[in-house]
Amino acid sequence: MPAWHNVVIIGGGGAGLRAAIAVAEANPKLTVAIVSKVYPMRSHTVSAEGGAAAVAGDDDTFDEHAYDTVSGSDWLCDQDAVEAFVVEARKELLRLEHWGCPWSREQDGRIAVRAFGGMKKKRTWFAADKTGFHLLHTLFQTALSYTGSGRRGGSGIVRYDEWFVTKLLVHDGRVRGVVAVELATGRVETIVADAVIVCTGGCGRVFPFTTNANIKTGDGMALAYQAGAPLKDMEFVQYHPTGLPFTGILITEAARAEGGRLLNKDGYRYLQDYDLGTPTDEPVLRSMELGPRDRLSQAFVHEMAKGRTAETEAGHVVHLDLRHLGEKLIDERLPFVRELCASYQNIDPVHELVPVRPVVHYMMGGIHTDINGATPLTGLYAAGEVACVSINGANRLGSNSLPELLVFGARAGKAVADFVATVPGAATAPVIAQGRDEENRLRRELSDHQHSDGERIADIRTEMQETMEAGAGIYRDEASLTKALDELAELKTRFARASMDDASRTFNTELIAMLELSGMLDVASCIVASGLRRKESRGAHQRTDYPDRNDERYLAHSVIRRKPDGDWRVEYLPVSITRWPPGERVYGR
Amino acid sequence: MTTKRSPEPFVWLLFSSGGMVTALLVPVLLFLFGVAFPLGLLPAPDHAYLASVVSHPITLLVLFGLCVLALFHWAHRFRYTLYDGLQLKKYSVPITIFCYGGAVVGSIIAAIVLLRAL
Amino acid sequence: MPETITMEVWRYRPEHESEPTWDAYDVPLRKEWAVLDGLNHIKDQLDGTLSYRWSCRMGICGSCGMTVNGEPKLSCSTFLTDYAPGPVRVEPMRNFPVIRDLVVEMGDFMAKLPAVKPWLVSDDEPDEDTEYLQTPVEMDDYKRYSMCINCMLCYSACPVYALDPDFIGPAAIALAQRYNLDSRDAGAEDRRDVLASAEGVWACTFVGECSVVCPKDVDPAGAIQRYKLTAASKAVKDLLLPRGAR
Amino acid sequence: MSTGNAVGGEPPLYRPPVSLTWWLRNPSYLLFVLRELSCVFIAWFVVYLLMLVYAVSSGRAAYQEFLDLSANPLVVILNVIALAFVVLHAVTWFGLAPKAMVLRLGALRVPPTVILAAHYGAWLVVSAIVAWVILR
Ligand SMILES: Cc1cc2nc3c(=O)[nH]c(=O)nc-3n(C[C@H](O)[C@H](O)[C@H](O)COP(=O)(O)OP(=O)(O)OC[C@H]3O[C@@H](n4cnc5c(N)ncnc54)[C@H](O)[C@@H]3O)c2cc1C
Ligand code: SF4
Ligand code: F3S
Ligand code: FES
Repeated sequence: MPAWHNVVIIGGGGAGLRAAIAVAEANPKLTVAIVSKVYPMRSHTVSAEGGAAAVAGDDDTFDEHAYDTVSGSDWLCDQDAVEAFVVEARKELLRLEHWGCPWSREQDGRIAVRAFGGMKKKRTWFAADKTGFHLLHTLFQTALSYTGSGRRGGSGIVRYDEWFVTKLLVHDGRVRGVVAVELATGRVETIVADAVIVCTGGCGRVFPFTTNANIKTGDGMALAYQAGAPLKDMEFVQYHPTGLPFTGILITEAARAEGGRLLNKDGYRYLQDYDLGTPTDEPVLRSMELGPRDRLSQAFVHEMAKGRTAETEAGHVVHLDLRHLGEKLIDERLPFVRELCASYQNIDPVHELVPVRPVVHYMMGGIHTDINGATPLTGLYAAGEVACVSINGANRLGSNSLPELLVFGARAGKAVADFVATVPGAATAPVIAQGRDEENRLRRELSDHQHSDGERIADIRTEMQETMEAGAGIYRDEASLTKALDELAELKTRFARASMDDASRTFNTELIAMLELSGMLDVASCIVASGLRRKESRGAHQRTDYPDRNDERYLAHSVIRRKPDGDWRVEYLPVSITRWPPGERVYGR
Repeated sequence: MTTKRSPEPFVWLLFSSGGMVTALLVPVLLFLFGVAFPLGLLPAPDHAYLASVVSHPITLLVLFGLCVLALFHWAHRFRYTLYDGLQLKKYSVPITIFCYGGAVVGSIIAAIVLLRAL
Repeated sequence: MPETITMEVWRYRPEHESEPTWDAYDVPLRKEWAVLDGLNHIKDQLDGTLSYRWSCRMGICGSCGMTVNGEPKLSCSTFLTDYAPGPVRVEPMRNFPVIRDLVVEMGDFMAKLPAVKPWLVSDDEPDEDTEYLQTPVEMDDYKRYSMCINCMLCYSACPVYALDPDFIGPAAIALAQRYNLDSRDAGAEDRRDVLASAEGVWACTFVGECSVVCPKDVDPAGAIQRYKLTAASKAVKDLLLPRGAR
Repeated sequence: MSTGNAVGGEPPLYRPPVSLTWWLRNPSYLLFVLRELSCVFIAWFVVYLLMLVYAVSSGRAAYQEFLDLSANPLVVILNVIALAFVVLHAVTWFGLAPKAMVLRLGALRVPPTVILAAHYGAWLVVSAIVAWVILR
């Protein structure tokens, strides 16, 4: 007997948990299931360090937060979404405070805020430099209270921990459930639902060098794409300017917000050469080290071309200098940075320079949704990094993502609660039949790959990652993108013949890696194909063959959709502009 | 609720106070009477003086407190040592009776001996 | 430094064998490599059948707990060079049933966690536009206990948990204390029945290893010990004060 | 929240056995067991103390008999071992005290080292008083 829930949420990260709570609050009678390939508190939201943006002080306004977001996005975001976002972000962060989130405080007990890149005011709320960790655990623990026996009662949130979703079930043009594998047993189960919310996070792992966790393989994007839902603005991949070499571990932007400086190998604050302002002792908002991530990462590439970066075993680096901040401030505000530097780089930022380089960090694009998280496919919703609403446009501002997943997670939850109240119950037999087909497909996949003369999954994955770095990195052009697209097509053919060692059902992580890679190849192709079509440079998408922004043709969202024959089609949708007409992005002036 | 009426907090308080009192008092006493005097490191006090000290009500009170608390400290710890070290938790009822019963009997004996000294 | 190091890995494949075995692999010894990097090398290049959990590889998601040379460790922040010239022995965390290879079953903790109500219980929530005030000093009371990443290393180090699987255990009690000591919380009474039960704090004999192995310096042993004091003084108060006066 | 995990014909979990000698596996477990065993020597001390009091209150001869008994090499050895355990108890007990106690002076938390030092101070003072009373 297949399982049934009113709402199935794929993903137990920040977005998924927030959405689940929103459904439970909106209508306690609904049953909500969270299906997640890792225990919810292991989700990648846990790694977010720096903070979450929302208007806090009296000197700040919603309009200013909105403007910083819009200009940061290079005018590609939807301004109606941004306007709703900035207002609700504050509510959501306060909500989280009421649920117990240990936000860092001022002496008088009010919530403290810090500066962040691209923001004109101090409005980034933080819990030391483990913001995502505290946010995720607060949400998870709060979600625990929404159960039959918990304080808040209701039908409750049911969890499928360590279940991997392999397919969205679509019948009659409507999403009706999912198929998932239970990792511990290998059992394949059809879970029927009235609506599905995808909250599976980003896809940084399609690149070789990323701050993203092992689980960030873009599964949800691939699931939606294969089900026929369009992906939006996939060409916009954010590089974070300061990752540790070798591991790619993130050194949060908060390190620069607290006054950290970027130096080239000669000890020179090179950002001043790239129209990002003039160096000052105290950090200046929207200037120099507090410029936006796309511009800082691009400056690194130029600096490297000039031969002014330092060379290490793990490639070229510049240096982040925190020494002048002093031990006390570092321990109070950046303890995790110190911990990470000590553990993974064997240095102490109190006394030494931290080597850093740009690293793939965040996906601006994702499943195309409206302002309530609804996709064009009936019954399918998305929220969090996997979705593209869009408030991030061509470049996300640091600390906008955590509030985004709260705001739009909550919105999607509410919208779904309304949706399932209105939809008619539909026949489940065809859905179950589809589920059975998928189960058979999975069994076939597992046995088809059981031979020893193919390539290893890991080798194909590595090649895909290198292809993406070479073809669709910080700078791209027609030739590099075309080449990447060809290589990806070839990798797909090779993948079909790849071999697996592990035939067992119990906790078969190789099977999961195989399913993830299959999705990543699709997601990677969408990134490259969308990039190839956008013949301009905007935000994180920098074409050396088209170095300028072209508002006439490309002030529009790209939307890529799978055609029934397996090929794809890229189209453009208008950007919603309410109050801020496109202008020049000015930093440091 | 059953848990609120469980005797565990009380035996734990006895155990803890016992732990503290014995940590403060026993090392010096045992050193003097168990090691230093017998080995002649220090001259043992003569009987008259010691008898006067021992028969003082305050001394007796202190010693009585020490004995009772030390015995309950033993009882509690020994019970858990049998549970964990020897994995005997399945016999918890007889063990509990033996340990705390022993402490009670010991305390009575202590009272008799000390009263005799008054 | 030698070029390679031998990793001896504990294997259990329930579909093929009823008893665990050991497999040995030679992996490159690099100064940046954590034990986890060694396992990834094995998985990707030598033997795709090895199963283990990992995700963030930055010591914050809590997935990768294992027993490395007998000690409970996060494998992503334990370096191979510290064990040179080897061999390094990697086993699953102790005190848990094993699903397969290095993957343990932690459903027991997940079932116990809600019992201690690890969420903020409040009588009067402020309106939606204001925050509770909480000074840094008040925050300091519970901050440490809020750092738990649920990695389970403390459970794998606690002999009491090994002997008495009903014991609620170090991390769950620390998380309960995280809320009990939060100035915004009013749920301490609700949590008391479970915490002050025989399977709660009273089962702990203060071995203290939980705090020694904790990678996030949570000090669950301290949390438990503090709660014993709280529970005991509450019990005395209950005894002395008549019901109505409480 | 409940979990959707159901049981079916699943492969068996491996349950590692707990050996009777688990406490030999690692030095800190051994230390723990030794610490717990100190209670036996505390119980012995109570017996020894009561023998002393009994002897003292029974007169000079009985006291002398007690002194002779206490000088018996076997008894001395027993007491030396007991002393070692009792000191182990005291040291571990004081070491753990700061964990259970959180003291505040205004906004400042009294650092654990200060609490620890205070305990050792008290130990010293109490021992000195006892020694003074007995040896005077
Ligand atoms: C190192 C780092 C630091 C960051 N710092 C900040 C910051 O300071 N401020 C900020 O605003 N943002 C920051 N970000 C970005 C932000 O953390 C992420 O965008 C955000 O956490 C994504 O949350 P999510 O809920 O969308 O997805 P995730 O938290 O990634 O959760 C995804 C969930 O989906 C599940 N899942 C995925 N695929 C499947 C499948 N096939 N089947 C079942 N379940 C599946 C996973 O198990 C997981 O539970 C940072 C990101 C990184 C990498
Ligand atoms: S208390 Fe420490 S060891 Fe235990 S689960 Fe939490 S972080 Fe891990
Ligand atoms: S190791 Fe176990 S016995 Fe108590 S102090 Fe820690 S929980
Ligand atoms: S992989 Fe996340 S803690 Fe080690």
